[in-house]
Amino acid sequence: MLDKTGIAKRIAQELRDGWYVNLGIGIPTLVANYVPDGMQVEFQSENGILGMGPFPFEGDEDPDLINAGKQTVTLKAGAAIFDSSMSFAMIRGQHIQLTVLGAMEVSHNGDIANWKIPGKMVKGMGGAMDLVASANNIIVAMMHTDKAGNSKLLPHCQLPLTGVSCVKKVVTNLAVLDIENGSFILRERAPGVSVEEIVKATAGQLIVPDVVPEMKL
Amino acid sequence: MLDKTGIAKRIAQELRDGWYVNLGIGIPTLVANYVPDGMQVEFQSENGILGMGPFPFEGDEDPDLINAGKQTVTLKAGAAIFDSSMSFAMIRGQHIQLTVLGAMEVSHNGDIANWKIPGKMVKGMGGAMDLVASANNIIVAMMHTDKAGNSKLLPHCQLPLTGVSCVKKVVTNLAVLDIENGSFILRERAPGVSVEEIVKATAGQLIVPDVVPEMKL
Amino acid sequence: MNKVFANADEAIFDIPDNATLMVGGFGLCGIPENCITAMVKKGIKGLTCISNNAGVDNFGLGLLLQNRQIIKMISSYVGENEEFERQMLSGELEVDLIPQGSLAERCRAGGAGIPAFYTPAGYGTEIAYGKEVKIFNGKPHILESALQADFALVKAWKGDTLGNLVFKATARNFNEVMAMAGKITIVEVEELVQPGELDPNFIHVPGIFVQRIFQGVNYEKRIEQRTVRPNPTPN
Amino acid sequence: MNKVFANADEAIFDIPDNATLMVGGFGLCGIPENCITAMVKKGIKGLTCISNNAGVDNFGLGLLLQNRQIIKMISSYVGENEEFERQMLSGELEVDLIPQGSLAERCRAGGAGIPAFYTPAGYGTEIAYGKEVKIFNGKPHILESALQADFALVKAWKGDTLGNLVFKATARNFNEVMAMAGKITIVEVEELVQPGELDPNFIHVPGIFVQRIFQGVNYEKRIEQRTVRPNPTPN
Repeated sequence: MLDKTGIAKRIAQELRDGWYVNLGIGIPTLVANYVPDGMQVEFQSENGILGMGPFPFEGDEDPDLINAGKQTVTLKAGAAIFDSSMSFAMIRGQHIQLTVLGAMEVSHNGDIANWKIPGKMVKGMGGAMDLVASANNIIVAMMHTDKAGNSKLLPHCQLPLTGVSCVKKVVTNLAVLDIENGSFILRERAPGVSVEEIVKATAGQLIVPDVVPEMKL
Repeated sequence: MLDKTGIAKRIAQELRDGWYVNLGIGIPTLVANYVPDGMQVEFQSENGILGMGPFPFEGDEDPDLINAGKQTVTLKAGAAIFDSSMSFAMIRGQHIQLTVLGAMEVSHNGDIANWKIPGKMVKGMGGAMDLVASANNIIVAMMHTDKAGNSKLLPHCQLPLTGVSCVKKVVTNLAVLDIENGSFILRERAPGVSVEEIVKATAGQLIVPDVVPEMKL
Repeated sequence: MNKVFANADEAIFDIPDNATLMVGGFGLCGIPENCITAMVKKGIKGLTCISNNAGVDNFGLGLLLQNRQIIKMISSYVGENEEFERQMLSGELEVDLIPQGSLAERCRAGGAGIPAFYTPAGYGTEIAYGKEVKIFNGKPHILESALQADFALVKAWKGDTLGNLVFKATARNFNEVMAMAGKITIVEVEELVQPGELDPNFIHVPGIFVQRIFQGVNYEKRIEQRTVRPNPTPN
Repeated sequence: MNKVFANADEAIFDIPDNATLMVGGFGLCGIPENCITAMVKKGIKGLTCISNNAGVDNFGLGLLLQNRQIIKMISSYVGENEEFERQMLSGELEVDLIPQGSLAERCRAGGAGIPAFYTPAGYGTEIAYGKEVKIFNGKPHILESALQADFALVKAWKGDTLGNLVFKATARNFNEVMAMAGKITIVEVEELVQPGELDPNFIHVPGIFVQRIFQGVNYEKRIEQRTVRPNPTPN
């Protein structure tokens, strides 16, 4: 079974040289720590950065330079700053090759719910609806089940949707799954996790190929 | 009767301090030479200048700095450069207080035709359609009649339209006319021009008030 | 025409009760601190605020919320604010949540004379209720309308007396489009300069969009999430 | 990933016959001179060019027109070109004229994932034929669609190897939105620099929109209308 770091490491294997990538808050943010050596990947932050660097050294924080999670960050050489409308022009215009974000629920036709729980305080969707509606290549990073053990991979999302038919791949603590033609397709097992465990933890339609390799990290 | 310079001088009297103004090619361009002393007026050129200055001194021409008429120009202190989409954001968004342009025909309901003569080479509308559709305050600068003596102030435009119900004021070699409720209203006579001459040269509906002063230049 | 005002109190002199305001900033980054303080002091009530976020409990728009001066927020994300949560759940505060990209584009559209545009964001979600849907390239899009405001409150880094503005780093965010969309745009800058001091090639907001400008004072620039790495050369 | 190419010939290597191109520039100002020369040399035919203007007889896009490489122009103003006029009147060349602001906004929309938007420009004229009309604030607007191109040919002043661009003065014009709207955007710059040499606060086009970049040579920068005033200090 993977921890959050493991999920991020596995997702980092999906990166390709020259890609522009938007990482959501939480597990997705960790992906930036595992870019393969020698690969050039630029991270976009939807508040207006392309070429986001690591956190600043202590004492170098600049209140005018934050990421979409409101954290102080730095710029890499060759970074660009832009306003919010230009930022979402990039996103909506499909100039970003990979979007990684968290979710509360994903359905087997690729619907995603990650912004609102009825009856609880609603904080807002931020940029999530623009990201999921626009991106061609969306990977969801999340735990396979909630704290009560209920599957988060469902036939239909129960929570209010963030976007429809948009998620292409899900990486959880248990597995890597693609979404194709209204089904989850089990591609890889996390180390030490059996196909049976994954089947049991998946409520949506799941196709299990003859061979399901264990993932390599 | 006014010459082109006179028309430009009369239109310059319509300028107000702090206004942003777009001047079309031809007579309108001359208006920039007659800004009243002490008045601050900024000229916009739709290829991407706010704060356009006079022509450069000989030898100072910069091929990268031209106006919408493709003429070499200069920038005033405090000028701003921007791209074409921002330029028309200003125009369409009604941030410009006055637009002055030429016309082939104007109708008494404020329609304007100035871009196309059927059967002749069509050069294109450039920014004229955006300007006339967007501006709240459009003054047309033109001769009252064509070379054959036919009125250019008509009941209906005969040529393909550039915009509908948009012209508010016309300044010609003979007169200043407002357009209100489907009529030209004669406001001023050019020096030495009689009301009768203007009535004769105007084919559209014309309202002549009891008193029509001669314009002061 | 003079656009320069002495300070925030004078620049906001005519913002009435029940006005609709755009307020620049992302989180606490690039917010018009001086204007917010002046509005708290003046006690203007019944405000509708269009702003990506709503500040924190005791800073940014949170100050106006504490004072019950805001009746409606139009935002994309309003976390990190307990007083906001209390007023929202009790029904005192009306909240309209908008996808962040649609919020930015709707402001730009308001400034650019585009009354409406199609976007894929929010299709198939509750955001699309009651909105026109049209399919382009096989993909459904919803029609979103432009946003404008009676006043836009904007924070820039430098500005000249004609209203030309430049921003620093991510303090730019929504300030640019909101400057375009305000009927009266009031800008506070860290440094007010003379015409000619800013490079005309690198103006973020041309002065035509700015009606009032003043040099702000005492910027706190509070950081919401201070994240650092250890310094490689220990003292 | 390397975006840097040695010269125009290499950068345009895969532009096929019958491609749709966006070509930056306003008049002869800010046009991609090197790319145009390379296309003439390569003899690519059947081109559809989206460009505000069509050059003059022996410069700019006029060179491609002389060579009969263009079958369709999408522009706002095409005067100052006799060969253009001849081909248009004889029916050899198809011409689609678009209001300049709609052209700029349609390119931006193409780059920004906005498939369509409403504008007042052209309502009541032949430009509106067959287009949806909708009334906003009592004023009729027409629905205009986004423009994209297989390739965008862009001229910038400086660019870095990641594709970040800055423009000089009014050579900026349509280059910015066309860089956004090209599926493959090819940029020629007067000066190619390393990442970090351009100020991140003042990038006109972020590198994400640029697929290829090269340093151009031998810029002629022909002036269409040389207008000057007499020098105040005679020699």
